[in-house]
Amino acid sequence: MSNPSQTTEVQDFEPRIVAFLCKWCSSAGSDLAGVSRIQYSANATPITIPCSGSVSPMYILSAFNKGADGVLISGCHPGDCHYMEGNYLARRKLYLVKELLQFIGLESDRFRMSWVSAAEGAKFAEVVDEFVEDLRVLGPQNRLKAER
Amino acid sequence: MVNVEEIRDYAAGLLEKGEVKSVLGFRRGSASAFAEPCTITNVGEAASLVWDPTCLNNLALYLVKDRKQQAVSKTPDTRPVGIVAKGCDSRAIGVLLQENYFKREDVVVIGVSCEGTGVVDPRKLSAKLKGRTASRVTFAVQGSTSVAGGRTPGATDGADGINVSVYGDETETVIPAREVLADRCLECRAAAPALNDVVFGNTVEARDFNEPFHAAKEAERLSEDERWATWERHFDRCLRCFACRAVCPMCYCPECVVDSTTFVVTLGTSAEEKANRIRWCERSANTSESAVYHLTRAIHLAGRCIDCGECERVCPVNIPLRLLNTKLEKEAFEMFEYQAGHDIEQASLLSSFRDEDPNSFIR
Amino acid sequence: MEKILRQEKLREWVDTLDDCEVYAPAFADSVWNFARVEAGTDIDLSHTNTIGSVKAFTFPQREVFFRFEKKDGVPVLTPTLPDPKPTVVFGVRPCDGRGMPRNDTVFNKEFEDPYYWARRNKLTLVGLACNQPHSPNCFCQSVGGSPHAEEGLDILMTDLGDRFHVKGVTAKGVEAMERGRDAFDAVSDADQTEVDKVHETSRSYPQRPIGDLDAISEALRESFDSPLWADMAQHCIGCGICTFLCPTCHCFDINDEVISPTTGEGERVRTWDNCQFPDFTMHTSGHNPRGDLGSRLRQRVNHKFLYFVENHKTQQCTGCGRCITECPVGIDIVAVLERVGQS
Amino acid sequence: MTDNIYLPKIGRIVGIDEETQGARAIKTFKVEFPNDDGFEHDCGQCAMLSMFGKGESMISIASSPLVKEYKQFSIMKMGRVTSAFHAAKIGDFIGIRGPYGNQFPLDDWQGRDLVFIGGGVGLAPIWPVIQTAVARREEFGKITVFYGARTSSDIMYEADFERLKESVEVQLSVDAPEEGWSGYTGFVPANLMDKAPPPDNAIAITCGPPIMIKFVIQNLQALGFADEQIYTTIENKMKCGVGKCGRCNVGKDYVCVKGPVYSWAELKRLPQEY
Repeated sequence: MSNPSQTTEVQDFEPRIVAFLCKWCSSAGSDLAGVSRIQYSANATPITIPCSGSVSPMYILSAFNKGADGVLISGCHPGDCHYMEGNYLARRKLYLVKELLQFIGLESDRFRMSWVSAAEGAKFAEVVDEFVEDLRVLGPQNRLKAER
Repeated sequence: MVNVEEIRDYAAGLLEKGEVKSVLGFRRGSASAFAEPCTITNVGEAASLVWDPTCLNNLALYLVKDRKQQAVSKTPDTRPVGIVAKGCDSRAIGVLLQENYFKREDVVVIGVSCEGTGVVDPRKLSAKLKGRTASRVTFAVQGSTSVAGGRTPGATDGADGINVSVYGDETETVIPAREVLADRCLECRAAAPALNDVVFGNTVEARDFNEPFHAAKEAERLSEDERWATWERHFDRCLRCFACRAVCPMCYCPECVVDSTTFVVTLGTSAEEKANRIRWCERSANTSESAVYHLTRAIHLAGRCIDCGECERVCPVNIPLRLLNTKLEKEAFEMFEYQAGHDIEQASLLSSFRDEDPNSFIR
Repeated sequence: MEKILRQEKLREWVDTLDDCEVYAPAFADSVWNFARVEAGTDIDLSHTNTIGSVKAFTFPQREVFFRFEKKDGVPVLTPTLPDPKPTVVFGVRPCDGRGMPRNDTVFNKEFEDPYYWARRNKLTLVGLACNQPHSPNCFCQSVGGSPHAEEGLDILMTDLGDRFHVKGVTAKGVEAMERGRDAFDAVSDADQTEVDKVHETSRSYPQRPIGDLDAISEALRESFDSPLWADMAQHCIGCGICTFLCPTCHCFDINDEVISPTTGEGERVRTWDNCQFPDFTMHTSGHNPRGDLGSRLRQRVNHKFLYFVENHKTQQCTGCGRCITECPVGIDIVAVLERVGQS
Repeated sequence: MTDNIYLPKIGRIVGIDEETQGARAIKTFKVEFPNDDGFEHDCGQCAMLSMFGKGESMISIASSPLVKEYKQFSIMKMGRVTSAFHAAKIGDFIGIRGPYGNQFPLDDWQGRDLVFIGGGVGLAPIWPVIQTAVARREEFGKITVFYGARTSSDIMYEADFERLKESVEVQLSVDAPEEGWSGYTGFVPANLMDKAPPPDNAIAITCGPPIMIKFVIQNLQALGFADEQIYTTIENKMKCGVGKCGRCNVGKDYVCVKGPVYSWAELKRLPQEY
């Protein structure tokens, strides 16, 4: 079948990012970036989640399976979790996910985590922009993408 | 060295005194020189128990199975179960206790120390025998390589290697243990079961094989592209027979999140529940779907895998699945000072954290 | 047609099949499996038996039946019938060869399966006789086969050390031999004597006995409700190894794989399925006619030694022994039959 | 090139009737073949219906073989595919392949009394037989139709029943009667015993929930029906519909090919695997 990301010329390549954003911080941070008229890449599809600790590794694997070029998970800074410790649990769990993905040879730049508070609209924009630039260099993600 | 007669006597004693309803152990199989699991329920059957380097299975799986049967039985038999357990198997029991799958008093752990050796990897043995098939595999005992000549008290199992005979030629060849032991045994840090009600055999501290996590560390050394080339090949040839999951004592979920073959449906399950169930990966055995399956399984076992190596042993196409698990256990150990199955009181790896957990990977 | 092929001429013959995809056993990741033979490489026929059976050439693990999409609100279906190049598989053991006509029966009986036949019609099987059993679990002779059975094969090769005896069994096989005719020599009387002797010797090795197959079928019929099944399946873990490796197990599942929920694009896909999985027979209501491992083991054994016999007058087992050797917990179909027979 | 047995024909839903509501709702769908590639079927046969993207489900063809313009299916909401059907609207497209399975041997029953006993959605598989028997009314003796539902509002094909009463005896029952219910109150097997149709020269055809079938057969035997005089249908999980995928077998029989219609005499010889 035709695979859009494979047939696209690399220079036209627009990375697709799935961004899981904590509703208490990063989601608001991304909104702030928007209302502050900060210019940043529109490549991220945001999915608001209750807490970075609620991210199942399956979400990440599923996003890659469905063709995401990069997956971003963004939560509250350590100490700021609305549920006290969700982001600490996320940090440990997602560290292991990151290690596992690297271990099987997925390009390490494709999975990223950030702490972005509701006030850090500019940081959110930076995180996304940097991610997009790094993914542009890597090109389309084909390793875990479904072959349908 | 382990005297199998003592195991038999102990098992018979448990059954005779009615302390257990059954004993899980190993017996000679009909199919090959390798032992097979057995469940004995009367004293007379205890004589069929064996202990040798072909006792590969992690029998803790059948404790889980027993628990599941009890859950659906109208008249569950809740008496304890005796189980012959190697070091790794006892750690599996430890994790199940930690997770409250059953209680300590539900199980009588008949510990068996692998001493200075372990169990055989059938593929390594087969390669070593150049296609011939082993008819008999025993521990070579230090100071007494001949089994027929009787065993020397105080001797250690396996330090001299593994005795192997092949079909059609009953002369025994001693193969150095290092060459035929399963990888997990070469990397084993606790060959004697720490969790036990009784232990047969000695604890051997100096096991001169591989460092812990050796194979995972080797695999890490490859470049990113080499790693992917390797794992792509592995995922690609996966048959999705689910033997790795079926054989794992930690994969006890009644319903596995990644596939439909175990979807639990009762007469009360609504049409909506059935219709709306997420298919995280498809049933097709291709690289992408098998990757989702294996990676999900690996993550679900993080901090729970006690490295019995069963997943890797049973894989018919020899995918080194153990690497995924030991990689994560290596991280757990190095970054979080966590060892699965070592402390049944500790909080699980993923339900705990420390302030000093790695943070530098986060932007 | 019978010929002699010197070991060093094997490649010369294979090279004449240049418009075909050639497969042969290869040892990779510590297992023998069929792999594509790249042009100009040698074939290693020193294998025992491949871990996967030859069935995957006609019944792949994943077969897309058709693609579906919506155009102007109307579903449009595009069938994806395979159109493979002619495919020649070397090193097929006679047990796998005998599996093929059994699968032909299944995919041909009331309704012809076009996906299976699109692949099957392009397939040539080059067998290799077993000069000795490669596993103590071999039992081809106990189920009506032999280490040099020709059934299902297009060509049978017999290893005579420095050379092969090569026999064209079917027209397709003879044609493949004709193409490489320059590589072959005539069969001398001495060659014939030797091949006969090798075959005779190969039959003389002890194999796992089953006994009277009719009596086994009868015993299975009588044992349907026997408590033996639960007992024999006591340690079964319910994985798919036995059936997925089997040369004659053909059960499958059909699912829709959605590519885009927004456009309604997707594929209808056949994948291997397995009578040992709990959901295999489970009704949507949750009711399961074979809800326990004992009844599933019974189904596997009965299918091969009772139902298939009743429907097609032959066993659906060719004695390759894979299900025995690879079972993680020692479930042994020959021992199962023995116990049922004795009960 | 042979026909592709896995490639469905396209059907269009032209009518939807809500038969019953609740957790196990039943809807009846009328399906036409917009490409004029429809097929003929016999009484008792099934078809594999698709909702593309959801999958396939084997459903009894509930319309009479004499009706050529459309096929009718009564579908209970049970899982992924059937829920998709229940969410469908008139004009929606489905996939349909078939017909599959055997048929009720109606021709063998000429001159005999016919007793139909249905419960719930189990009326659907025997409905085409009833319709055909009525259309060929003079070929048969007395025809009686027993049918039971939970409440009067759960009675399927209600309008058709009114017409049916003109030519055959109809015995309706409900488990939970409302005010004004004039039929029998109680379960179908009890109603059957109450009316006690004579077994002489009669054939009984039953379909419904497994527990109902079990008691209906017990009661038919008590009334003197021989095993050869009792017919029912069985169901098992199916995927291919063409005797290959290996899951619907009862003993040596693949129900999708050899079934779903069995006489009790035949069924007794098969193992209990359904």
